[in-house]
Amino acid sequence: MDNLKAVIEALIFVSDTPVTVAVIEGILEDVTKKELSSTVDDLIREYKERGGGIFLKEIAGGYQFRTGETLTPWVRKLKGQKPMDLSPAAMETLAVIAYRQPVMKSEIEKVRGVDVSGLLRGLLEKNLVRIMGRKNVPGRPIIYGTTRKFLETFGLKALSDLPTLREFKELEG
Amino acid sequence: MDNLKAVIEALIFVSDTPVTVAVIEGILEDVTKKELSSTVDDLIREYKERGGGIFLKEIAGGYQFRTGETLTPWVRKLKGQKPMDLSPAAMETLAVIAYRQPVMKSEIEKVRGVDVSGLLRGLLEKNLVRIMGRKNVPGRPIIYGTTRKFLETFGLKALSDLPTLREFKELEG
Amino acid sequence: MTDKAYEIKLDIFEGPLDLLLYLIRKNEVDIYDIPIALITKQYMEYINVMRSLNLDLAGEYLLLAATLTHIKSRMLLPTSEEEEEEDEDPREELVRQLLEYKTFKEAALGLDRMSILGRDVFSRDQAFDEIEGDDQLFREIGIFELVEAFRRVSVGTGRHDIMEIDVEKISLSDRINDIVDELEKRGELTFTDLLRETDSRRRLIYTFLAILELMKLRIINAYQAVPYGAIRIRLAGGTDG
Repeated sequence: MDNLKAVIEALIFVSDTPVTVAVIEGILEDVTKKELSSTVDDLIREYKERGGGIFLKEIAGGYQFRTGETLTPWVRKLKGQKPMDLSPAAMETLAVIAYRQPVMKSEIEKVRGVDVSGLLRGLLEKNLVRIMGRKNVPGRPIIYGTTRKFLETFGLKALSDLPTLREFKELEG
Repeated sequence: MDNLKAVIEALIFVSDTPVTVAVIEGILEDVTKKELSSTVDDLIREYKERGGGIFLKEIAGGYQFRTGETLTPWVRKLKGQKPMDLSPAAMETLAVIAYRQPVMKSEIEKVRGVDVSGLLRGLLEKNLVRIMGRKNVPGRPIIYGTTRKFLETFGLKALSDLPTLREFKELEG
Repeated sequence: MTDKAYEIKLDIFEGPLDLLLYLIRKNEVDIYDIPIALITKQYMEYINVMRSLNLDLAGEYLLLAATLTHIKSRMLLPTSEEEEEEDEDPREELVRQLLEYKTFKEAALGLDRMSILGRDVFSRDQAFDEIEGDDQLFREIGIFELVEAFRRVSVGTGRHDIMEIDVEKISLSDRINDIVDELEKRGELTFTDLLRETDSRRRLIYTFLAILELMKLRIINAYQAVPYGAIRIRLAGGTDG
């Protein structure tokens, strides 16, 4: 296919969520996964070298166009809307879930030292956190984890893309 | 301004409607209309010469990115794959079936307070709900339950992973 | 420190551990060697100010106050020499908790510094979709939305029997679904087909209860060709029509 790069670019552009290689593969049937990946990589590099207003980024296992980070003030002005704001308490709760998942509510509360019911509910409503099932221990408590939207919101390729947790020196003895 | 082109590109990109020069002017206060127009023209030319998947077009007195006309078949194919949402009424009906199964239509209607025939048909077509049998009593009412696809859609290993209402209430703190 | 100074700080704490971390930082003391008497005194001062301002003081603040007081009293107890080596530092558990909290507090700041979609970077807005989606495809829906929907209808009716669904009931539904799946696949099953040697006692019970429920609803019929022969079960009357 001659215009493979153009097709991929258009597909990623029109989608409102990150587009995975698998989705593109399903649409362009006779192209190999390898060919697709290398073409997407070409596109990413092109946009990066060009240094314009938009960049192609790898997000949540797929690809999405996003505005450059230095342009925030102007874009925000255009949008005129209040950005999704997470309180420090919500962010702490989210951090515990992100790094400790699958995690029980009681574990989050043990780390934070406070009740997290309302915060947990808020994160579930914002679809940043999801119920993953139950833990196989007596009482079968519900366990929580992060969602695809969490990855999208924080611009992460995958959970393994989270910055490493800076653990503090364990106590001796 | 050094990155005028990048800012304009980002502004046009994020907007869901064509962006006029007047709007851009309002955001970038110290730039003349003339400067803006010529920068937008540069961008249009750049995208045209590049011949990729997206183009900057003048539409309805403003500017907007559009996918190339020759790429429509693929774009259509992607859009056709867009997953559907369930309406709140369908979600409620599904929830009653999930929690109360095996359940008769009359029981669902007692809970929801309205006729659910249409909603049930929709859920059956979507393969989220199935007929488990007919009760051998006068009228032979149909008994409904959920499907394997239901579990997959909600990312559940088993129904017993569903939280109970009592557990859910705890999130209200 | 004046009351005014406390007042300014009060709402910025995310909980008792956060307040404690703040006091440690403010006094520039070593987190691994907290001067408990000093920190407890200051902690209590904060608590008292919060109380005098009639602030809604969460129970967790008082709980930590009790813990601090307890540690302080244990630190004052003289320990005999041979005990000393075995005895752990009464502060150890608290320090561990503080360090863990500190780790996640910093992780939260790390998250906050990332380029957040809709705050720092933006994707394209999608106002409308001119092409209809495929009915057979669903986005992955969160369980939260399902429970929330169930809660909505349940609250609407105000009926308690609807609200009361426990894990047992849902587990039974699981077994019922498994059995119907098997019958749809294989047409007929014997009782023993449904029971496996590896099954837990709990699973055995659920299997029996599920069979009883299915027979009660007449979704399945049970047959026995000869007396004391294998009990066979089938779906009753078919599922179509």
